[in-house]
Order: sequence, then C-alpha cells, then structure tokens
Amino acid sequence: MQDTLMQQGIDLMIYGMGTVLVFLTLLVIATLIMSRFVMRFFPDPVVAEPSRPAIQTGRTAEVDPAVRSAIEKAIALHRARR
Amino acid sequence: MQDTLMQQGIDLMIYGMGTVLVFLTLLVIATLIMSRFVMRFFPDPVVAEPSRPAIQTGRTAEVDPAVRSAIEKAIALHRARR
Amino acid sequence: MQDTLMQQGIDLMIYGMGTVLVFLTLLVIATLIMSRFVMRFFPDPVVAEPSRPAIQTGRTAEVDPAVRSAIEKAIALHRARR
Amino acid sequence: MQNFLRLWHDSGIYHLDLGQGVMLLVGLLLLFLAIRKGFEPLLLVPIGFGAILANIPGAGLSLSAVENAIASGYPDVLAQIAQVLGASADAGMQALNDAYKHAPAAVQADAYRLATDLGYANGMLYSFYTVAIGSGVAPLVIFMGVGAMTDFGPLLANPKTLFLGAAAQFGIFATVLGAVGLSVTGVIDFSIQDAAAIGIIGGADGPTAIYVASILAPELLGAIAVAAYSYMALVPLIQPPIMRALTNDDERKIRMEQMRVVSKREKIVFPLILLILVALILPSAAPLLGMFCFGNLMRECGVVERLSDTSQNALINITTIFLGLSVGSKLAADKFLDPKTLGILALGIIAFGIGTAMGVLTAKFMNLFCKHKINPLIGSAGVSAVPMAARVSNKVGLEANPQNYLLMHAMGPNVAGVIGSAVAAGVMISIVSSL
Amino acid sequence: MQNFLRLWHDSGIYHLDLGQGVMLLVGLLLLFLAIRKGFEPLLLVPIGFGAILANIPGAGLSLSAVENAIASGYPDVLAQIAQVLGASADAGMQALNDAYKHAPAAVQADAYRLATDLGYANGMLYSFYTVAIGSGVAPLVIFMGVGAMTDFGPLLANPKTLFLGAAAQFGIFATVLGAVGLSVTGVIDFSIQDAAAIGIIGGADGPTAIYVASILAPELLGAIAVAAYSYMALVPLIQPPIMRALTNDDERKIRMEQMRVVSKREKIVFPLILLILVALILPSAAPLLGMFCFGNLMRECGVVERLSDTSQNALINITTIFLGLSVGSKLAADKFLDPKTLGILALGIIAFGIGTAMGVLTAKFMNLFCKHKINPLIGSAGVSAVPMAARVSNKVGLEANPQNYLLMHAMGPNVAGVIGSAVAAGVMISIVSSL
Amino acid sequence: MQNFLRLWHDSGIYHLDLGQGVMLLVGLLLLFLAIRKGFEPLLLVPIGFGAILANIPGAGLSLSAVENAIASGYPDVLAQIAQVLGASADAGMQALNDAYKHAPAAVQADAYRLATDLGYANGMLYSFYTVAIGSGVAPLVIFMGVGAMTDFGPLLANPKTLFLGAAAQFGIFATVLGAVGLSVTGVIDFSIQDAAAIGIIGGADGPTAIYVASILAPELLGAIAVAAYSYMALVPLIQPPIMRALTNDDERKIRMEQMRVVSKREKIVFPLILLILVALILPSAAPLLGMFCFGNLMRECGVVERLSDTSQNALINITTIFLGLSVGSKLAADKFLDPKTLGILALGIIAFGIGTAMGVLTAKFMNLFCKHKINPLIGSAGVSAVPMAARVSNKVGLEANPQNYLLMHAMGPNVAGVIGSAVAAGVMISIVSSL
Ligand code: NA
Ligand code: NA
Ligand code: NA
Repeated sequence: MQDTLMQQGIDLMIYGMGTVLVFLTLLVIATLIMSRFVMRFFPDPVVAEPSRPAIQTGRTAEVDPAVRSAIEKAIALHRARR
Repeated sequence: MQDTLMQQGIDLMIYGMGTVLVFLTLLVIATLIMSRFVMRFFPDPVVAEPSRPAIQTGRTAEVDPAVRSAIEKAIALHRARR
Repeated sequence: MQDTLMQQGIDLMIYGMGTVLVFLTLLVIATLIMSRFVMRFFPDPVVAEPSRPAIQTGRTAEVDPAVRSAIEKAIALHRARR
Repeated sequence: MQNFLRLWHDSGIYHLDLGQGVMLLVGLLLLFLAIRKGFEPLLLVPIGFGAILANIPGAGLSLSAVENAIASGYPDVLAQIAQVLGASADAGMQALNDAYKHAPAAVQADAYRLATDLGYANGMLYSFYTVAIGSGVAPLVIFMGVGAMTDFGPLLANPKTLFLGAAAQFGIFATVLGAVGLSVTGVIDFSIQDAAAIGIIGGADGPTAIYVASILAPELLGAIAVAAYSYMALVPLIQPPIMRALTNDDERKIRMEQMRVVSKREKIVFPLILLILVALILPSAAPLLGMFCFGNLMRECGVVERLSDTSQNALINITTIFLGLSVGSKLAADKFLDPKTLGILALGIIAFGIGTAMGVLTAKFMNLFCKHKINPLIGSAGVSAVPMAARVSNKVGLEANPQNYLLMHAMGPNVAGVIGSAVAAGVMISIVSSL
Repeated sequence: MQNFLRLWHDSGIYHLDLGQGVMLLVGLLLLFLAIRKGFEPLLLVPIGFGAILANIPGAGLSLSAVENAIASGYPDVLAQIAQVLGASADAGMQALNDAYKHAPAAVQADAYRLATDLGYANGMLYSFYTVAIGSGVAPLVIFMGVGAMTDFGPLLANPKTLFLGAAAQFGIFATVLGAVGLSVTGVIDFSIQDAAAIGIIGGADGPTAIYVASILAPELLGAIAVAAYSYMALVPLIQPPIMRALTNDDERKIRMEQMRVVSKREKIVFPLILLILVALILPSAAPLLGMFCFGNLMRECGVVERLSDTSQNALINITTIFLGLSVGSKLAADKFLDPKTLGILALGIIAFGIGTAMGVLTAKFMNLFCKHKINPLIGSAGVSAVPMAARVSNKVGLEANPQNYLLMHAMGPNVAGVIGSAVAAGVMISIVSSL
Repeated sequence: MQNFLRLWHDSGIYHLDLGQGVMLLVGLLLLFLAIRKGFEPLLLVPIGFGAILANIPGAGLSLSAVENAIASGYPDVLAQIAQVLGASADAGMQALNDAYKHAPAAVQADAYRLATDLGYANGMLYSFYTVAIGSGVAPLVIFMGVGAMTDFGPLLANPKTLFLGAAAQFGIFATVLGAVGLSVTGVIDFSIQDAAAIGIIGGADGPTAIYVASILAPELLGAIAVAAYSYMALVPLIQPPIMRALTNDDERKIRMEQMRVVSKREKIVFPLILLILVALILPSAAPLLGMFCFGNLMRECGVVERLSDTSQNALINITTIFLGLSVGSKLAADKFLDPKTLGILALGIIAFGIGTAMGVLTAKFMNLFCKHKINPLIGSAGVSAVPMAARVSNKVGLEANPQNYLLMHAMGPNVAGVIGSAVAAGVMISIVSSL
C-alpha cells in the first residue's frame, strides 16, 4: 500500500512534468509558426503599440475616452476664454 | 396529425398576429390619451431636453460629476497659480 | 396560552433591551480602551484627515487617480505648449 | 375560436379580482411616493414595481411551480398534486396550498418535481425571492455595502453616543409588546414571531428589518418592509414634533464642542473590536454585524480599495434591484389586504415615535452626569434611518440656533443605531426562534 | 505506461470525432465574424468561444453529471445508471441519454445523485446554462438593461409608428407557417414548438429569441441564437434591396416633420402604461415586458440613477458574458450539424425579409390615410435590430436625399419593434405551451 | 431567568473552546499581515475575516444545516438525524458528522430536508462556499479576469521563455513527491489526492491552487490557500537568496536585447492557439485555461471592451470577495490546527524554492544552446506569482547592473508560469481523480 503510494507519487511526477514540458514545447512551436504566419500574411495595417507591462493589478490605466474628451474640451474652453 | 400541425400553425399566425395588432393599437390609443393628459394637466415645470438617440450601446457618455468638478478645480488652480 | 404570549413579549423586551444595553456598554468601554491604546502606542505616522461625513449615499467622491494624473498631464502639456 | 377563448382565459382582465386591482394601485402609489415624493426611491421603486408584477392576474410571477400548478385549477393536475401532498383530491385550491406550505421538505420536493413534470415552473419573482431573500444573502450583502459606506469617525470621537443608539432601540421592544397586546386583547392575531418581526420596524434600518422578517415572519415581509422604508422617508415629518415637545429652547441651543480627530488606525481596529465582541457575546448577530464590519474594514484598511468600491457600487446596486423586486413579490393581495397590515403600519409609526423619544430623553438623562453636555436633539438620530435622522437633528438644531451645526455630532448616534438594531435583531432571533 | 495510456485516452485527439472538429471550426468562424467583421461582437464572441469549449472532445463541459457518467462508458457505471433510469443495462449510451432526458424529475434527481456519488460532476458550461438560461433569468436581466438604455422619446413623439413595429412582426408568424410547411411537406421535421421558436428569429431581438427558444425548443437554442444575432448583424445587407424594391424615389425622398419635444413626465408614465396593458391583456408577456418596463422606468424616473447605471453596465455585462457562453454550450455537434440548422438559417433570413417588407408596405398603407406623411423607409426599422435597422433607414434615406435625416424618426418603429416581438413572444408561449 | 440562561448558552464565551480561540487569533494575524505588511491583501483580508467568522463559537456560519442540527446536541434531534443516516442514535456528534460526510448523496439530501424541517439552516459562509467554490465557478471567473488583465506581448516577443515557465513547475511535482514521502515515512498521513493538492502550492497561482484543492482535497483547502497566498507575498524574501546562490555576477549582468514589437493580430490569435492545443491535448485543463483564454481574447480582440472591463473590475471584485470569505470558512479549528497544516506550510515553501531554482538553472542551461543569451534571473519569474516574481527578477538584476531593466523580459516567463501551472493542474486532476 505504501509502496503503491510512493509509486503513484513518482508516476504523477513523471507523467505530470512530462506533460507540462511536452505541452509547452508544442505551444512554443505553435506560437513561433503562428507569429511568422501572421507577420508574413496578415501584418497589422499600422504598427502596434510596444508591449505594455504584462499584468495590470489595478484598474486599467488608460483614461476613459469620455474623461479624456472632457479634459480636452475643458482645456479648449479655457484657452478660448482667455 | 399533419393537418393538425398545419392548422396549429395557421391558428398561431391568426391569433398571434391579431394579438400583436390589437395590443399595439391599444397601446397607441393609451399613449395618445396619456400624452394629452400629461401635457394638459401635468406639464413639466421646465421644458425637457430634446429626445436623445434611442439606445446607447456604450457607456453613458456624460462625464461623471466628480470628474467634471475635478477638472474645473484643476483649471481654476492652474489659473490661480499663473 | 394568551398569558404565555404576553409573558413571552415581556421576556423578549427585558432580555432583548438588556442585551442591547449591555452589549453597547461593553462596546463603549472596549472602544475607549482601544482608542487610548492606539493613540498612545500606535499613533498614526501623520495626522489623519478630519472625520468625513459618515455615510456617503452616492458614489465615492474622490477622483480616480488615473483621472487625476490625466488632468495633471493635460495641464502640464497645455502649459508646455504655450 | 378555441384559441381566442384561450387567449381570453389567459388574459389579465379575465382573472382580475378586486384584491389584485387594489394591489396594482398600491404598487402605483408606492412608485408615486418614491418618484414624486422622494420616499427612499432606491428601494421603493423596485418594491413598487415588484408589487405590480406580483399582482398581474394569471401570470403567477410570485408563485412557486407547485402553487402555479394548483392555480391552474385543472382537476387532473389538482388530483395528482393532492395525492403527493396526501390531501383529499377535492380539497380545493386553498387547502392544497396550505397543505403544500406545511408539508415536510421531502414532500415539498416531490410536489415540486411533479409540478415541473406537468410543465409548471417557478415564477420569475419567486425565483428572485428564493435566491435573494430566502437564502438570506441579499440583506447581508447590502449590509456589507452599508458598512463600506459608513464612517465611524464621529462615533469614535465620542463613543458615549453609543448609548443614544442603544436607547432608541427601545422603540423595537415597546412595539413587540404592543403587537403582543393587540393579540392578547383579540384585536389582531399576531404570534410572538410576528410581534418580533414587526418590532424591528422600530430599528429604522431596512436590511435589518428584511433580514429579521424573512426569518421570523416571511408572510408579513412585504408589509414590514414597506412600513420600514416609508417611515424612514417620513422621518422629517415624524421626528421634529416629538423632539420639540421633549426639549426646551435652551437644550436645543446647546453647542457641542469640536470633535477630536480620529486616527486611521482607530478606524481600522474598531470594526474588529465590534466583531470580536459579537463573537464572544452574541453569535446570533454574527451574520448581520459580521458583514457590516467586513464592509467597514474593507473601507478603512486602505489596501483593498477595489473591493470596497465594488461593494459600495456595483454589488450593492445589483443586490438592491433584486432585493426590491423580491420584497415586492411579497405584496400579494391575500397577504397585504389584511387587517394585519393596518396593525403593522400603526405599530410601525409608534415604534419610530417611541425610539425618537427615548433617544432624546436618554440624551437629557446623560447630561445630568456628563461634563461635556450633549444637545438632546442628536438623541433622535439614534433610531438609525441613516443619514436622514441626523439631518433632521441638524435642521431642528439650526432652527433654535442658526450657528449650531449638529450634523457631525448626530452621525455618532446615527451609526450607533445601526449597530443597536442589528444587536436587537440578533437577540430577537436567538430568543424567538427557540420559543 | 498505464498512466501514459490514460493521458492519451484522456487527450482530446483520441476522442475527437468529425462533428466536434467541424464545430471547433464553426466556433472559430463565429469568432472571426465577430472580431473581424463586427457581427454583434458582444454576443458572438462569447457564443463562439462557448461553442469551442463545448466541443472540446472528452472534456464534457456542456454535459450534466449524468451525461458525463454515461459518456465515460465504464460498464459498471452504465449499469448503475441504467438501473436508476429503469433502462436495460446494455441499452447503449445513446439510449441511456434519451432515457435520462425523458425521465420524470424525481428519477433525474436520483440519477444525478448517483452520478455525483460515482465522482462525476456537471460540466462548467452546463452549470452556466442552468443558472443563466435554464432559470430564464439572463435574458430577462438583459432585457431590463436594454430597457434602461432605451429612450422612448421618438416613439412618444409619434405613437402611430407603433403600427410599423406591429406590422414588421408579421415576419415572425409567416416564418412559423414556413416551418410548419417544411414539416408537413416532409422536408424537415419541426414540431409546433420548434416552429414557434424559429419564427421568433424574425423578431430581430436577441434576448427575446433566446428566452422563447429556451422555453419552447431548448434543443434548437444554439442555432436560433446564432441565426438571430448573425442576421441582426447582416441587416445592412439584407434590408436595403427590399426597401428599394418596394419604394419609388419620391417616397424615399419624403421629408418628415420635426418631432415635438416629449416631456419627462410622459417618459416616466409610458412604461407604466405599457406595464398595465400587459397586466390586463397579455400576462404571458409579463416577464419580458415587465423587466423591460422596469429598466426603462429606472432610467426615466431620475431618482435611482445608481440602479439604472448598474443595470446598463456592470449587470448587463456580467449577464452577457454568461449568457453568451451558455448559448455557445448548446452548439454541440449532434445538435448543430443537423438539417434542422440549415432550415433554421433559411427560415430566419426569410423572416427578416418578410418583416422588412411588411414594415415598408404598412408605412405606405398608412400614408393613404394620414395627414403627416411617413417616409416608408422607416417602416423597415420596425423589425427591431436596434439600432442597426434605424441606421439603415437613415442611410438609404440619405442616398435618396442628402438632407433627409431619418434616424430619429426611425427610432420610433425601431423600439416599437422590440415591444412588438415581446408581445409576439408572449402570445406564442401562451398558445403553444398549451397545445 | 430561563431566557437569561438561554442567552448565556447562546453566547460565544460559553461555547468558546481553545481551538476556536486560537483560530480567532490566526484570523487576526492574517488581517495584520494583509493590512500592515501588504501580504496579497485582496485575498487575505477576506480570507482572514472569513476565518474569524467561521470560528465564532456557536454561530455555525461555516456549517451545513445538518451539521448545525448535529451541533445543537439536542438528543431528539440527534436521534432523528441518526435514523436518517442509518447510524446508532447514541453514536455521538463526531460519528454522526462523519456518517453524514460519507453518506450517499440521496441520504445527504434526506438529512438536509430533515434538518430544515427541524428549523436548522445552512450557515452563511457554508452557502457562500457552496456557490463560489463548491461549484468551481469562483476560481474560474477570477481566472477569466486574470486573463483579461494579462498581456502576452512579452511572451510572444520571445516564446522560448515558455520553457522557463515549464521548468519552474518542477516545484509542484517535487512537492508531491515530498508529501508522499512524509506519508510513506509515517510522519504525516497524506493521501495521493492531498499530495497533489499540496504540490500545486508550488504553482504560485492562487486561483489554480484553490481550484485544484477544492476538487482533490477540500479539507485542506484553507491551509493550502493561506500557504499559497502567503508565500506569493513572501516571494521578495524567498527568491533572491536562491537566485544569487545559483548565478555568478557575470550571469546576473547579462543584458537582454530589446524586444520586438508584437502585432495586435498575434495577440488575438495566441489565446486561440493555446485553447486549441488544450482542446486537442489536455481537455482536463480546459475549464481553467479555457476561461483564461476567454478573458484574454476579450481583452485583445478590441470589440468587446465593455465585457473586458467588467471582467477586470466589477466581476472579479465581486467574485474575490466571496471567494475569500469562502476560503476563510475552511479555516475551522479542527481542520487547521492539525499537524497537516505544518506539513503543508513546510512543503509549500520548499515548492517555491525548488521552482525558483529550476527556473534559474533552466535559463542557464538554455544559454548553452541559444544565440541570444537569457539573463538567468528571469528564470525565477517562471513560478508565476504575477507580477511579484517579475519585479523580483528586475530588482536583483538592477543590483548587479543598475542599467539592466529585466522587468519586461521577466514578464514572459511570469505569464508562462500561469499557463504551466494550469497545465500541471489539469494533468494532476486527470491522473489523480482516476487512481
Ligand atoms: Na436602529
Ligand atoms: Na421585433
Ligand atoms: Na505557476
């Protein structure tokens, strides 16, 4: 029984770690092919933004368009009033 | 049985379309009466805004009051500092 | 049975109101001790804000940091452009 | 032609009875009060709308699948339901509904399965009620949001105002006695559970009232919630005469000293102190006060602003919508158009009055002992009804002395009243549910 | 080695059959249409993704616990399930699935408990479907949000445009007849429930279609929802040829007079008028139109902006995510890769076409009597497909006369079409569910 | 007097036992770590608070209705429960609880109905746990939100960093072996399910750990979640010594070349590629990675910003609140104050250490073959703990060379680690649940 448990643990390790490696290797290959394919046949019409920091833990940093336009209007108004 | 299905379909059409027409006709009548009644006895204290585009699919376009006041404050401050 | 109901009501009143008084008295005592303890041994590094209105029924009044920074940037930009 | 008859039989007018007609008007009245008169609109708009939906004749939106099956009135359906419930097949619909309500849970489950097999489903509002109130979760989530909106600063600056929040809860228990009295004298038949649930109206706190009523007297929930929110909206009319009658002009002019600044850390520790006290002394108040303290800790701790924001906005709003509709679903004609409702409305306003009076009198009593005098007008804020009652204290104070701003001082007893009524709720549930 | 075999047996490729492969491509196609072509992306992105998840071989995400137990294929599991279902132990998996589907609710509950005892669980998408659509709540909540986004101003300024919204629903019932015809002639076998659910595609309103299909023909829900949303996205291609064919240049140039200003109070009262009419005449439309009116009342009453905001944003967005994934879960290969789907797609586009034509023709018919002429191009907006169809009216109008802005005028029939199809949904549920 | 005794018997102090007292302190400690020390406060504030609520003596907030009935201790209640469970009437409360836990689902349902008939209800936290974690939905929704917050740009610019994310998962499996070893040597008795659930702490990813533990070892969920989040917060202390020990100064100074710009379309296609690979190879990882990819697709596709926003804000916040409280409800004294918890805490930190080391060593190993050298410090970010581990890589890199900004480069392995541990979770669930 205890031998079996040990055996189960070793099996889990071998097949588990193996699957992780195989899966991520396939993902590397698929990603490389995809990137090449997309860059060659479907390039973005305009150049995309440089890669941003990966995970934003807070709220999205971008300002709401409505807010931005309000600011721009406010400043335009302010400038016009002078 | 198949005759029955056809009959059911025709029934559904007649009574269904009939109900839609009757219901919306009643709604037209009720709305006209209501509008006349409200406009006559309970007119808005001030004139309401002209009817806006019917369905906004995005977020509400208005700027948050807090944001607007922040902008106004920022501009006032900016003006004061000059 | 009806006597019992009356009795139950009176019991509920005595033990209920008693518990409320005892509980809140203990809370007053615990709060006073806590406040003294915190003020003595763990004073805030800087003085805290004065107590705000107790319950805000609307949205939080503070402006989002992203919005504030956007405003500041907008004004800086505006100033720089002049 | 058969279809036309069916449509006619399915139509609302065919099924409309007087009670439902009256309740449709009650729903419209609640909407009028909420929209035109500003009576606690966040709750009374959904409640009023829910009341209309619940009383649409023939729609059965507030009925369970079994009740909908019974309401269909088909003899073979009734016979099958009766068999499952162990009732006589020709007992009549009312008897079957009663049998269903009092059946053991296992039989109810069987009846439900039979009803779904026969093609009946729970009404929309019934589903909302089950999820939002039957489970108890909606009032608790709203209490969490209220906690996240509450600033205990004024209370911490002057903790003895907690006594005012305690005293004002006397309205709750006096009303319990009143309800029991009505029952004993044979005027209206209230059980002790009913009496306790009615009393909590005096707590002047909506979610607490709904929570207690959903546990002790779900039948009366609709009337109790309507009374609680209506009277909270009427606080500016109910309280001032009582406040003026119990104070003289000198007392109303008392100026209270400037509050001390309360530190961030005190505010962080306070909800934990309250929670630990609840844990040690009154576990039956733990759901309500636990969620309240959790909301307040999220607000004050400063490291989970995301969560605090959400619990004050999206989460409390979503919950309010479904809570309101669910409460409205309990405004069915046969429950609401009952002498009990009149009794509840009468007792509720008495509860508010007694609570207000006890708050004011206790403030005067405390002034006999305390060095720093309390303006007795802030005592009335102890009933809760946040923040309306505190504004009323401020307004009456300004009438006596235009320089006398009591709002901040009144917030102390005001939030103390929330704690007080949650404690009262806990002790009532604890005592009553074991009687 | 045994584990390696297990991993292989658990892998998707091992289980992949042709149908699932095709459905994975269908899911990707839906995503392509949504992302690249802008086909109603808010719904079709979740639906397409859900379709892919539902067809992951061996994952069983869209299966119930019992179906997952049956799909495991272990003989002892099958034997136990068969015993509970009262089926033969060697009936085969398909027969067991059928037996489960048609078993009484009590037997289903027993089978579910057995499956959980055996370690099987409901798939993720199955759970989403049960909560979001099975309960009926998600389409209703979305309808509430749509109500909160809808401005009835243009409709109130010109109530006779309601007739256009009524006429365009003829597409619904013509399609019902078409589906019945296909069945009678033996082309495709549709029941009357199927026919009614397919017809509602012609309502050009997503939540209504999903709500009706979930009640009358859950098996066809996936195809119906995909057809409804796809054709709504294709409205700018489908409608203009029909509109041009049925009008001459003079008609298209008709300029409509400036709309009157609609008062705030009219807007507040209108949803209540609509609600009361529903209550009195068509209770079976009460869930859909009730929630719609509730959302609109929250929008217009002006005292519950918090709730209105939340129902237009957080709540509708959350619901849309789970509704979309749930609809996608119904795009299983054995249901979708069926001649019925082709029939649904063909009937759906006919429904849109007939609805468009009837709207335009009715506008021309009304011009025979009315003093203030209606531009018949706004008739096509009566199908709903808000706000796309109104924009199409405007665009075709501008082609005929660059000064002729029809958008506001077309919003009247556009929102009338939403009411019209909800009424049609109610009457169909009422008639069909009792046949 | 009887009521006073009842109140006393209902009070917390009367019921308080040592274990609960200790757990109240553990809850306060977690709150202290979260608020004062900044340990993953978004999760540890709700978890700590939930732990306090769960251990309020006599409140039974984390117990099911049946457990609450048993805990009441009334002999007649126990006798009825025992009869339903087929146990001896005088078996004692612990035996009845065990009998309930291991009873078939049908018997549990009967016992639940009996308990509700007797007036007992599920505790608040028990309900939260059932809905949020028991159903599996909360970790999945959070994973969707995390997907919507994740930018795969750095990973796509340099896909071979995926290997680092794979290598660091060795910590998971080494820990499984460690747990098995403890069990075999008789130190602590862990089953293979327990071992797998403990191992996943090494994945350094909260929702993944909670998801796996809720499936494989719900009893250990509380300790596992606390360990996972605590060690994620401690990454800045755990990782640097290991990173410094395994690298020399020259390696730490390696400057990596500027990343290429990644196009929008690559970012849209990547989650679909990942999803299809999961579908074909490892369906058991489909729920976790499916929701992750769905969130990411919503983020990148650019046409459903509403949904992406909501899943990053309102939805993930609401889910986090209830997930945290639910996890806290598993911190009951009898489960947490157990040698197993010490074992879990010890194994967890070993898992983090081994994962870190394997990440660094694999980076050095890859440098033997690759033209573009990798700074081995970014290998440690492969454990996940997003974005803390990437920041640690950056900080240690800056110590060696103040111009060497590694943050962007470390984000590649960092998000690869999320994928890696979700794959590991899938394969463990697949293998273990069939052993
Ligand atoms: Na109160
Ligand atoms: Na329509
Ligand atoms: Na990881």
